[in-house]
Amino acid sequence: MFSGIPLLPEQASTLAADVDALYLFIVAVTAFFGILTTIAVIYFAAKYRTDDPLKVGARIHGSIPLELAWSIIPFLITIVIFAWASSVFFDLQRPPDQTLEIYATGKRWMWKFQHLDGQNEINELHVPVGRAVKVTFTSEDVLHSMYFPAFRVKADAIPGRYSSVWFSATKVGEFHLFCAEYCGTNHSGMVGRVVVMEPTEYESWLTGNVGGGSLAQRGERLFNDLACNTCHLGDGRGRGPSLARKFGASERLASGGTVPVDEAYVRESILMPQAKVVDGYQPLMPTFQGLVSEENVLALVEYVKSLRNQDVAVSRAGAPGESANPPAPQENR
Amino acid sequence: MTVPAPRETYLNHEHTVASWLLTKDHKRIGIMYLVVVTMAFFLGGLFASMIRLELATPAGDLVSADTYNKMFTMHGVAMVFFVLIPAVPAILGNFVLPLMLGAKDVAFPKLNLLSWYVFVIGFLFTIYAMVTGGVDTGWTFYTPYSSRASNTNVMMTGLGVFITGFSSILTGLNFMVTIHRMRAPGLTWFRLPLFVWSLYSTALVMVLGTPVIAITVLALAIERFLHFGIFDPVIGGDPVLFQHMFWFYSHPAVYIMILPPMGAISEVIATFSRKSIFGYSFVAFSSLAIAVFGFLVWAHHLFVAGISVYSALVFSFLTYAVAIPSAVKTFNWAATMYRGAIWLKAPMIWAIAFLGLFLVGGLTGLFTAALGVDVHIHDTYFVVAHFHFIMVGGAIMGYFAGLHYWWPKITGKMYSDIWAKVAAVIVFVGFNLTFGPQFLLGYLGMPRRYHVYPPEFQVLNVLSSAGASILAVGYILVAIYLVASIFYGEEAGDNPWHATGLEWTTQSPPLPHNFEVQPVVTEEAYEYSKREIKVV
Amino acid sequence: MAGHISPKSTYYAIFGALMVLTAVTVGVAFVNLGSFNFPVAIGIAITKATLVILFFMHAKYSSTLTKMFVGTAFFFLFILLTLSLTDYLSRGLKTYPGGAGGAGYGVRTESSMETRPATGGEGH
Amino acid sequence: MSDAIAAHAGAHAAHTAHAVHHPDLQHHFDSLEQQHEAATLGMWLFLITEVLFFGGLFLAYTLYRIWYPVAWAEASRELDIVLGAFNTAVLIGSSLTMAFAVRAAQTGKQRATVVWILLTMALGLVFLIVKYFEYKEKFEHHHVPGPNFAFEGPQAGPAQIYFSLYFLMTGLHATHMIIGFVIMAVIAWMAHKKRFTPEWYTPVEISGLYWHFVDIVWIFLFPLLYLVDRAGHFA
Repeated sequence: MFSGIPLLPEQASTLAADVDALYLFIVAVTAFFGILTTIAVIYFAAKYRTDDPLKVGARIHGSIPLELAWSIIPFLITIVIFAWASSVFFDLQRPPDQTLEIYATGKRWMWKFQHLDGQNEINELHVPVGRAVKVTFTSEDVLHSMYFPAFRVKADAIPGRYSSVWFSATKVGEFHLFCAEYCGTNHSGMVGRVVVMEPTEYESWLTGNVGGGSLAQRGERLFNDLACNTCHLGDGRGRGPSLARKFGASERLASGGTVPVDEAYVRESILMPQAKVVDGYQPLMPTFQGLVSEENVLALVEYVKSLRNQDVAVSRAGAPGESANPPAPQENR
Repeated sequence: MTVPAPRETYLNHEHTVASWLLTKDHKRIGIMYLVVVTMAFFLGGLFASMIRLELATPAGDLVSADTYNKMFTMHGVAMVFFVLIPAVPAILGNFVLPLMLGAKDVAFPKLNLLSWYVFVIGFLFTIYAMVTGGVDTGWTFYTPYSSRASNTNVMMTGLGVFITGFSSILTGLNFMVTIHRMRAPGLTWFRLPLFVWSLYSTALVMVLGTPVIAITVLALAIERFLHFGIFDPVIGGDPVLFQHMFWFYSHPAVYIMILPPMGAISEVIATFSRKSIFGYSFVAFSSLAIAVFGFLVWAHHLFVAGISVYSALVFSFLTYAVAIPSAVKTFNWAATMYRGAIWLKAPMIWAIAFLGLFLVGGLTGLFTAALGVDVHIHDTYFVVAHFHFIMVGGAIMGYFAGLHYWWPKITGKMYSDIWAKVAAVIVFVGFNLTFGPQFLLGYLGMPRRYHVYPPEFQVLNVLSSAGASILAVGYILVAIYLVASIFYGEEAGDNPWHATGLEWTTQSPPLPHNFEVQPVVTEEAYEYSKREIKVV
Repeated sequence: MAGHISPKSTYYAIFGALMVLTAVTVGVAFVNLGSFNFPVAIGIAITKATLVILFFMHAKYSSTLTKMFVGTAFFFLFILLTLSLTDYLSRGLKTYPGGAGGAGYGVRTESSMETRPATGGEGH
Repeated sequence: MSDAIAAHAGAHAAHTAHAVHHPDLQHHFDSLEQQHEAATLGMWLFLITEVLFFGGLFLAYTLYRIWYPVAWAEASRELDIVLGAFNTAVLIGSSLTMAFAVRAAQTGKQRATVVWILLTMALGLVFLIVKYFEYKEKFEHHHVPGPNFAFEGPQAGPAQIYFSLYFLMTGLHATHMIIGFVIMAVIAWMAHKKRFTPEWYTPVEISGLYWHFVDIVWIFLFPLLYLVDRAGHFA
């Protein structure tokens, strides 16, 4: 019965083995000190045991060298653990330059994933094996936490902010997806699976599940439906700044200073447009807070992102869907 | 021959209910805390049993998801705020601190009584919140769930915690002034028993930390009730700020829970090894160091909560720094036993059990402080197991060691030594079986606060639930023989353990005003080797 | 019973200093010092508080222990503020080539931080 | 503190003070000296907790001020700087009268003690009345956070955080003022009954510590809330 219990969860990402190696190192260190101390206590208790309550112990008050030794040696060992653990942490936090981008939103009690090509999934995520995947996500209501035990990654989903996890799966198969931050009644039901597929299968899965164009195209439709395109003209002569070639660059602000144009800034500009107005423009844009869901914000963000390599964009009002744009890049950076 | 008149003690010099409820005697107040805390302990234990029963099967078949969420929340609230924090300081500390100092009472006896009433009022608020629908936010009250989403009694529970906080503050304040100003002649700082040092450190944390949780919970209550927005992301607030403020208290609160039991363990180990504590000043200062460093590490609860990676590095490093004083204490306890004359009475057995469990709890802290590993184990059963080893394996075992040690002083009666040892072994075994498997569960990836879970985790969960039932038997056994000792126990005598320390120089149970004559201290603590011990 | 009795003149002098400092802090608030308005206002407030603690509250004549307690309070307040700000002030910093979106990246922190010092030159 | 006061209330009046068997000496203390030291130390410790109590709000304040300088500037301008400065002066004045009250108690001038405490209370009352009118104005302008909150312009969200902090901080401060007012009333009554002597005036002294602390909190709140960006740097 017990032989069936694994001691480590499945290792299914490039970093899982690193985390496990560190884990086993700490197991070894703590086991050594734990067993050493336990043996000492049991040995002393047995050896110096007496039933005579009037006997007294030896007159020992302490030893400075010993105190120093068992302060400094454990400290040095913890420094080793700290350094190693921090390096693993940085690997977990720092995605490689080329990642497959996926967006997600958490809401009670489901995870909704959006692929760049327009596929949507709920509580299920299909990814190719052997490729770095970065999931960028936020929450629509309360705190959640996206957790893939097999990949050893986890990050809280926080309303109002973007978080991300990245991993590169090494094994084809199905693995758990959990919500790790308590979020109310059905917290333990906010689970799903990540399906890791061979690249070819993944491609066919992608083509078999296309619905309504790519994420960037959906963003473009929204861009037009919300009449963003009436001001954000492609040539920069509109009432709002052109969005072409903006993403990834930095923007001068009317209040002085600059801001890097990233997911967070685009999101903020949609929901709190007057927070950081671009230099040379009037604060005319209305807020879209409450009008656009987090998923649609992500679509708009992806659309703005897709414009980064274009010379002229976004001037064809009234042409939703039938895009002359090159397909949105699937890979980010 | 005439029957000698019974001695006057703090227990028998007055008998009315009012003489208890209006008492200013620190000893009676300690007993009154004992009563309330024991009630809270069995209440929290009841919730824990429900949780473990539910988790015996992967499906959510015993209680509904909402009920389960309320169970673990109320288990946490009852245990943290009404058992772990007051257990050793308010019960044992109140009782023995003035005795150890050779004082007639604490510095502010009326304030001490007020603290108890404040504590009880806070407890009643919380009980009221529990019986009128309960609360389901988790004891951590994270926003925005607690401020916006939950439709349970968050306000009432928050108020209960807020009020109880003041009890803690006032107790801490009282202890600090008492230790500064009420020491017997000759009782210098470095002659103080280590329990006093640990109480002083605890009091420092209570005084400095508790107001921050008070304002945090107050802000939460106002945000929920009046729709103010301080943590509300909709208007630009930061939910993580709540976590910062919450843990600024709640992490040091762990040291409120564990420092006093550590002090009690120092007393027990020194007494039953018949030796000075090894490295007295290191143990004493490690208490202070833990109290101070404990304030610098709170954000290690937030490593995956969206704090900056640089901040995470700083807090991880500081967390390792706070691990050292705890390690120093443990090594010193072990070294104290070397070449001692070890008398294995029940309190010593509890203390050795404490050492074993605290060791595991402390060492597994190295995993959770390691950034790379914490990302994986954060909010899983690994963390649950870790802090139960500290809080139950450490704090509660230390509390029991201290309670068994001072029980004859408190009641004047001796409990059954053999049953106490049996209970210690049962609790030790049951505890390991309950929480040992949870480390494995956590590393395998089972998140905490899950009502239903994937079936592959069932075997370990069943083991854990089985352990919990053994644990429950152990605790009930303790309650039985301790209560029985009050009625049937032998007279304990003034100094049944042949211990040093001023509390053992007065009678058992002590006089209403503690000492017949003002004691004067002329030697260091735990001078067994020098001392002609009074044989009773 | 012991206890320092200050002459009335001391109290009047401290009161005068506090009133002057109040006037100064109001006055200086209307002078554009860029990012320095906040530190200056806080500096004056700390000075005023120190005067009250030392003279009105007799901390100057109190035991070392009392002085240590006062120091402790402000030390831990300092810890609360600064260690929390290690998070908030470094959240926006780019930490990896992947750019925004890693754990610890705040939506609002960065740009507002950058705005603040940068505006220094061109206040309206 | 309440201990000392209550203990005193229980004891009979002390016309003939004597250091050894002073009626105000509680049984568990050896001397009035020890009792006095314990009481003042206790009060200082209580004030430490108060520092950290307000400290949590200062943290929130600092964070959001860094994040939202413009909202802070705009929202702060809604406050009346004249009233704020006036109240600051009033409160500093009450600290002065409180210091004189303690001094009068130290030197055994019972009547002067009463007068100075009554003056302190009067100034405290003036402060609270001004505060009331400030709050009233905020209610009328819908600047109280919650469903009815209204604020012109794009900074409405962060401005609501500002006003949440404004009401929390000043509300807690005012609560402390009211508690202080009640304490002062008790102390004035005790002084009127000639309960204090140069040997024993602990309640006056520790109530004074509390009152000065409340003053200090305001000394910080005034620049933090009223003087954010009067120079028009951000807007």
